[in-house]
Amino acid sequence: MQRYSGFGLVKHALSHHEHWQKVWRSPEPKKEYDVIIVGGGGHGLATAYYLAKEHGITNIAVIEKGWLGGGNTARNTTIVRSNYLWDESAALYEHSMKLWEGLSQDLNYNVMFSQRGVLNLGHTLQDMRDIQRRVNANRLQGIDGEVLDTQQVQDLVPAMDCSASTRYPVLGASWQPRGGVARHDAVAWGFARGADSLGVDLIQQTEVTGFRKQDGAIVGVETSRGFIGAKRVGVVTAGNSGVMAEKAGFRLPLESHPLQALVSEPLKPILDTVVMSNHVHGYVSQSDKGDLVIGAGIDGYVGYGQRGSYPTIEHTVQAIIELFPIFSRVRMNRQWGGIVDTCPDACPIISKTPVKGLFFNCGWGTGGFKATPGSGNIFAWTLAKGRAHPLAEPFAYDRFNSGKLIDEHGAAGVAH
Amino acid sequence: MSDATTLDPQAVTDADAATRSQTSVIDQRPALDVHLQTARSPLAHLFTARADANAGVVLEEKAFLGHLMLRGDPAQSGFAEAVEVALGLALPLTSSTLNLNDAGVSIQWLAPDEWLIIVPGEEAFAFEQALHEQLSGRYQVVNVSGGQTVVSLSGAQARQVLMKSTPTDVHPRAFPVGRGVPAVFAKATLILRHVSAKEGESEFELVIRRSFADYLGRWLLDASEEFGVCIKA
Amino acid sequence: MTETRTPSRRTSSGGRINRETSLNFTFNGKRYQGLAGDTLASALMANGVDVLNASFKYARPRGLVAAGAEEPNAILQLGSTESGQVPNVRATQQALYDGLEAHAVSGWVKSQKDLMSRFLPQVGKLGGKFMPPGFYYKTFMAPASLWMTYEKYIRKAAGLGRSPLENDPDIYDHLHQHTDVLVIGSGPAGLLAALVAARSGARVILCDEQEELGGSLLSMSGDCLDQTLDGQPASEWRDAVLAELAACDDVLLLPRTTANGYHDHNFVTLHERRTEHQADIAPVNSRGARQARSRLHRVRAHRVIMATGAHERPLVYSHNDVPGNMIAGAVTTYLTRFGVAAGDKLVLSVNNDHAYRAALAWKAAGRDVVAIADARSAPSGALVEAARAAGIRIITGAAVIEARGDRRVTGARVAAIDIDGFKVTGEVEELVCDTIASSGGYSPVVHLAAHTGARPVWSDEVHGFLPALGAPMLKGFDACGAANGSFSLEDVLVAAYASGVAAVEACEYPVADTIVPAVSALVEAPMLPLYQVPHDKPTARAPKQFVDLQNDVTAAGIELATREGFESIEHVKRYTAMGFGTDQGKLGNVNGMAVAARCLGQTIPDTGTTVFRPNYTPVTFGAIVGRHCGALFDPMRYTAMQEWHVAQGAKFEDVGQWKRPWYYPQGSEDMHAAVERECLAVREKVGVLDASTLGKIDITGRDAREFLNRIYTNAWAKLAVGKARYGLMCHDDGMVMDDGVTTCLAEDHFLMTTTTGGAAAILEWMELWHQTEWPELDVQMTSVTDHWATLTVTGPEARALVGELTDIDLDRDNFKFMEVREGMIADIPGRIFRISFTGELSYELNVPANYGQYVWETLFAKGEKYGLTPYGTETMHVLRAEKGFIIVGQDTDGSMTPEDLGMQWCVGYNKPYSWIGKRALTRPDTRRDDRKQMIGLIPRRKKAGDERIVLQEGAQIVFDPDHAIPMPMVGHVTSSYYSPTLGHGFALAVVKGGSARIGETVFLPQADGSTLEAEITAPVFYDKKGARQNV
Amino acid sequence: MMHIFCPYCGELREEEEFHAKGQAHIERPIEPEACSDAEWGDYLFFRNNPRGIHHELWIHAVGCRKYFNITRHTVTYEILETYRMGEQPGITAETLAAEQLAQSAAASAASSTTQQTGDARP
Repeated sequence: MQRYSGFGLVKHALSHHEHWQKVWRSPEPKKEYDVIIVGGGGHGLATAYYLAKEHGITNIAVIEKGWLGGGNTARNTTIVRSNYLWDESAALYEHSMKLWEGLSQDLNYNVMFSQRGVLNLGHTLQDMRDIQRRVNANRLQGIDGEVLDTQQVQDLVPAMDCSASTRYPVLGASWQPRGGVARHDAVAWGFARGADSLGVDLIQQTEVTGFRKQDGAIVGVETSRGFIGAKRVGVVTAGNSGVMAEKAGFRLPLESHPLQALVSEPLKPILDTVVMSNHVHGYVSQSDKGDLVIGAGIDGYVGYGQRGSYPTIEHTVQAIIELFPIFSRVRMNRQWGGIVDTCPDACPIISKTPVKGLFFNCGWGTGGFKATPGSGNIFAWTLAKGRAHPLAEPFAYDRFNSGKLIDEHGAAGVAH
Repeated sequence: MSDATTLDPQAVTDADAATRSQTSVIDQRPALDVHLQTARSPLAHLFTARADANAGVVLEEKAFLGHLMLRGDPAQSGFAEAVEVALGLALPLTSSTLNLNDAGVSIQWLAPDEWLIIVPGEEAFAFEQALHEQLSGRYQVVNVSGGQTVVSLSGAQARQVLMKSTPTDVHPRAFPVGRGVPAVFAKATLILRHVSAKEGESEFELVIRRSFADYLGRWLLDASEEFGVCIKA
Repeated sequence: MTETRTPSRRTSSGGRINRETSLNFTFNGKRYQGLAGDTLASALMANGVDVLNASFKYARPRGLVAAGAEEPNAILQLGSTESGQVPNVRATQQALYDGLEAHAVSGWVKSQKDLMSRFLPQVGKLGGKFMPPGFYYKTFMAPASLWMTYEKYIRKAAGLGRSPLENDPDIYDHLHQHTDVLVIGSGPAGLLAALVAARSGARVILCDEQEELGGSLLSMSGDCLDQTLDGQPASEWRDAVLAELAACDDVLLLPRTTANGYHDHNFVTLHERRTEHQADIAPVNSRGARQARSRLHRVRAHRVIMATGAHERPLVYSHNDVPGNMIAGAVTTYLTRFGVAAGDKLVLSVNNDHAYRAALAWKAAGRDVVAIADARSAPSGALVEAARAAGIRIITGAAVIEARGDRRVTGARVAAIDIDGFKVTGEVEELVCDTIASSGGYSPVVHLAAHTGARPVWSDEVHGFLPALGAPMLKGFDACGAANGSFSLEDVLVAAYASGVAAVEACEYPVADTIVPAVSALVEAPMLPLYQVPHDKPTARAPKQFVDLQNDVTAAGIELATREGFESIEHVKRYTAMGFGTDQGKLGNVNGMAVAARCLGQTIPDTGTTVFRPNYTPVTFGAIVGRHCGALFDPMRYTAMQEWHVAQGAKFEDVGQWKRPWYYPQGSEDMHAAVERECLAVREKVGVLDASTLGKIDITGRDAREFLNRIYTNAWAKLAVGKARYGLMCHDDGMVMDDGVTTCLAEDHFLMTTTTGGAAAILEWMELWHQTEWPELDVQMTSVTDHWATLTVTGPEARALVGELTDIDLDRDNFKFMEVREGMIADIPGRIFRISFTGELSYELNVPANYGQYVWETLFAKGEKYGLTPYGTETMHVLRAEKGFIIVGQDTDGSMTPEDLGMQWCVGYNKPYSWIGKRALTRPDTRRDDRKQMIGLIPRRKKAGDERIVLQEGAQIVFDPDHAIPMPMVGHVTSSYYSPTLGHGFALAVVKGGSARIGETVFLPQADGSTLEAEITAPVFYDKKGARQNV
Repeated sequence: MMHIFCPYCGELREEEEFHAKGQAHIERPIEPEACSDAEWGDYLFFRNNPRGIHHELWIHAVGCRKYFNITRHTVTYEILETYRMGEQPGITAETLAAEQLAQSAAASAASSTTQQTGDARP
């Protein structure tokens, strides 16, 4: 792998950038792999990377029906945090957070992870109880966090209206300083480049159309380019997980919904942290390019159209203007939608399935981006060992039969 | 949810008609003098009289009317007839229609099994009793007079105010006199009815829930501001 | 005084400007004058202002390129006051008004001193040689700890304009529109389609983003090359059509209105700029009332006709970004519409006939056309002949390969080129000029048609993308004119007529007689596809050839991206940022795809398609919000007693949309003092709570009782008439969702109460079960939440006080606990429920809400001698917690079963019907012994003053406080208060296996590192036998 | 932003008047106690999640407050039909596939399958 550095960049500039290597190969698929990852988004690519790097399994293919990182990885609002309520999810996201903290150096690819802090605002007494509960839990889980009062919030975000005269005044917030944002495309590309350099075959524009089983165990996948054999298969297809499960012959407790987001035109720096409000329902940060990146709500119907309903956008913009009335004259540049696979308890499924050797990693709902490295890391472990990583154990899909849900709806609210 | 099929209403009716279901009905209107001295309408604090001869919008709260919710299955034999006898008005069976008369009585289709009846306030109990007397089988009559108020919206710009507020199509071709629907209105909901059109000028009635009255009243005043507002008190 | 400067660029005549009315404006603090009818762009051009910005990444000077929505460079900050600031205004779409103040937005220029001196001293000078695409991904990685510092400077350099720092003084609104036919674009296509629809009696909306309706007809030069319609000059035909449309009742004409988003099922958002052309801040209307600065029309259309025209593509050649490089059509528009020439000496570089108009108009304005470089070897056609006839030099088979100049074009390098071989074939000729106009063909404006996911389709005939008409996401959607690839006026009108007729027929109106106007002939020869012009050096070494001007994306950058393996066009776009600017790649996307296709050795359609998202052009948040902001952001729901609460100085708590009195401070009391006083008043004398917000549902029918049996966890079969009972509701997963008291008013008549927040959801929930699973049950439900005002009178003196108001016999034996009576209350008919949420003797008075405030006031008139005290939700919470009564949503969180709450007494295990939630209680996880269970906690007191310890709500509970982090948590505090009655703090909490641990000590680690201790108790702290409510 | 035909009001109304309520035709087991934990879990949580034709339960919340069913395409968002509680869909993935087969067999011109009744005109 060609290493990246400032020095290298200068060298290439002097030769008119004519000698940069390909960041990844475009290989022909082999007949068989030890592991096939279905889905070349951030999670799938991270899984392949960690399988190769940490488990020494390099005979791996990542099969992607479109282009790498083209699904939710390319469509989210890039927020990273780990201040979840329940031990199981907090441990999962904190595992991911720790990986984020060294990711650029590990990948030799700057994913622009900006630990500018994440505020979750409270607007009602119950919001504040929930915030206290979550921050108290986080501290005992070993996750950074504190509860801020209105004035402390105002000091962090001067642009926000923290006065008592708003419809739902800001009563306080939780504050996770280590949270922040990252450059979403770079995460996919960094993992792809890393995986490729370890020998992983990244096979784009190839659709998995079915799963071949023998005696209840997986033996490979049918694709638009023919059958490819595999000893183990990991499916990491986010919004399409339900469709993949159907092809494999079972159902999952998932629904795929539209989740929308929007950006303003680029502005000079005005917002230095990530601001999330469950109650008025909006969240916003400012990208390095200057756009306000704003997450909208989830639509109530199943939708694979990568678009949602307009009133959802309206409600979100109203929420942003309620919080930041000074943005009234700022313009919305673009809106888009992703397809999020949501579980009834707002937690993922990282699990074996009724088919031996076939594993699913899905159900991340609105929270997938921040989990990318952690999800890939523990799913790689799970695929390598053929059993759930300890952190993945609580996230088996049969929890929906036993009732052992990890209900993040209550406290995480806008679980982004 | 499930595919449970609707029961044959006729079968239900015959069995039900034998015994009348037992409900508690009370006259909820105090004596007239008490009413006059004590009642406070949901918009009394907001809709104080405002004169403007050139106003494009005219607002008036029609307070203290009798509001009755009627539920029942019109396929039950005698149901429609019973309602007509009790009210002196035909039960609208077509969706989103409103029947009204000069005696200040109206009945509006809200759902295949639900109607809004508005009557003069002091007559609410009489009508409620009449309905109970006439109806049998599966039905419900509930007095909700305290929970609702009516705002009359008229003036040359009335339709513009509605267009600012509701995604319901209020063009005369789509919303003629005699039509009424529940509607999304600003961030609340209400029941919108087109009650008359004289010399091309329409009067709409907005049936508003009490707790939303302040919000909707402020919304209406704000939406009307550019046209000039006259408030009849 | 205004600094005057002769506008040398202004032509002597022509255009749609008013030469009599001059308007003052400033740019970067310098004063200028323009004319009424100018855009800010045309006025700047007329004043010879060439450089409007420095580019985003490379800090290169940039000027006007286009005349419309596609302009990438002329993005300015407007506003003469702080609150009137408008960031990122496209000068080409901003009408000039008197007093307008504009500034460049370039961030780099201002901040480059910071960045340059620290990191990259040579970046600016070398024009970004060290900033290829992917630059950030490859650098700034070491040391890791410095990234946040690097980022600070990167952020400073980015961004266009700035947000205002003061609140917007303007208002915005929405209009909900419904129409038969929405026509977007008012050029010849839009006008004719609208006319056909209007004459047929359809409801029609015609909108156009420009200041005036007419589209391309506005840029007709008025000379012999203009085509006539039915023998009329185009402008006269336009005027006649518009006059006819304006006279129709059901036709709405909306100039200055952009269709920004096309959504499912023909829902379209139109953004109408109502006063932006007049001032920074909207002037008042003729009534002196405030009017909306802009308005968003939310249109539901039966048919949509997209007649949005086409955007001209520039050619991609070296230094094509130097001010003075423009697209040919813009040069024409500035001349014919605004009477401004972009310069004096023009070189035109084209691959089609249509663009020749620029040279002809230039010449007609008395300016010098140096040459036309036409990539075609043998151009022909009427316009070409006209140019020849005018003596203009035409260099065939050639193109401008490079512009000369720094802050303004000073010359053009022209050479013969071989398009297929992608090389320069002849000698390079240096031409002296100050303006280079180029045209690489026309891209239909298909954006709206792509918003619902119908991907545009490449046409080899049009050399552009066409809307995917017929796609399922485009039902009822049509396109005509240039937007659908028809470029000649004859074709446009024929297509527009057909679209109009199809729309009318779809709306089932009889089609009115309209004939397609006859058009005078004008023959144009076919274009020759050309996107990136070859240079005498290879792309990587040639001077920069810009594809996306706003984001500084070059052909070399795209080439590099493909070299690095970014082969999907989506990867190319994301890696280079092409098309991600505020112009969304209107000028550059097709050219960029062509460059990528060339590098990858494939065709444009093989390379991908181009996806567009709303908005077509950016829309202010204010317009999207409309009036849903400030005091109207969200409804505030009030009870009938609101005016009294406000008059008494109550503090309010938000509960859902309700404003509920939280506490009533007296004098300088803080909340704690007020709540202690209110609590003691209730325990010792009598208090009153406004409980009107509780949900109330009137339930009747012969099966009402059975229905309650199925919906509630507990049994209802034996509840006698006149009796009330507490009930608990679960989801079918066994988790508690709501609770309340339901009363049997008659054998088939119940009044249910729900939580304040749950009211609407519970009614919908019950309707769900009734409508879908149990339609056979004879039960009817109607909400009466707003109908009844509810006054909870509670405390030892409650009977005496209420007795003064009512004729109902309150005798303890005649009117027992958990019973209801009907009667008069302060002369108002109503009901009294003897139920208690405080543990004290309580009467809940229900009266019709119109009389609520009167009864409340009467209560106070009689209540003084009893020490009647109003109390709010905070006191209510303390009192109920002392009794161990839960609040759903505070003490439960969606993971608590009735058993977890210790409410087995409220579970009908033996009811015949398997009620909602029952089955789930026997799942393995809900049967666990170590589930979190509701218990009480009393803080351990170790010293004087510790009785004031109040555990924090949300505090986590552990068994072993010395355990290392992560420390196992076994529960948390859900409700916690100081009890003035008990004289110490107490709490409700959930603890794993807690009900078997009564008396044990648990620990609560605090944020400051200390640890509190508490004893687990039963969750009832006061009057454990419940004697007081039964007195 | 969908335009939805309410089969009870008999009219097309704006999506803002409706709420989606998940998959249609889920029957609560008649004897819950006889269900295994897996069967109960399946009833509670496991859902069809098709990329294509889906039968959904909606409520006309700001309107007649009736629950009803929609057959909708989850990619194009086309509403193929709406029908009342207790009724079965007339269009399913299977009928559409059969129709397509028949159409291609007959090699006839494609005709629209949309049957969202009512006139969309305002």
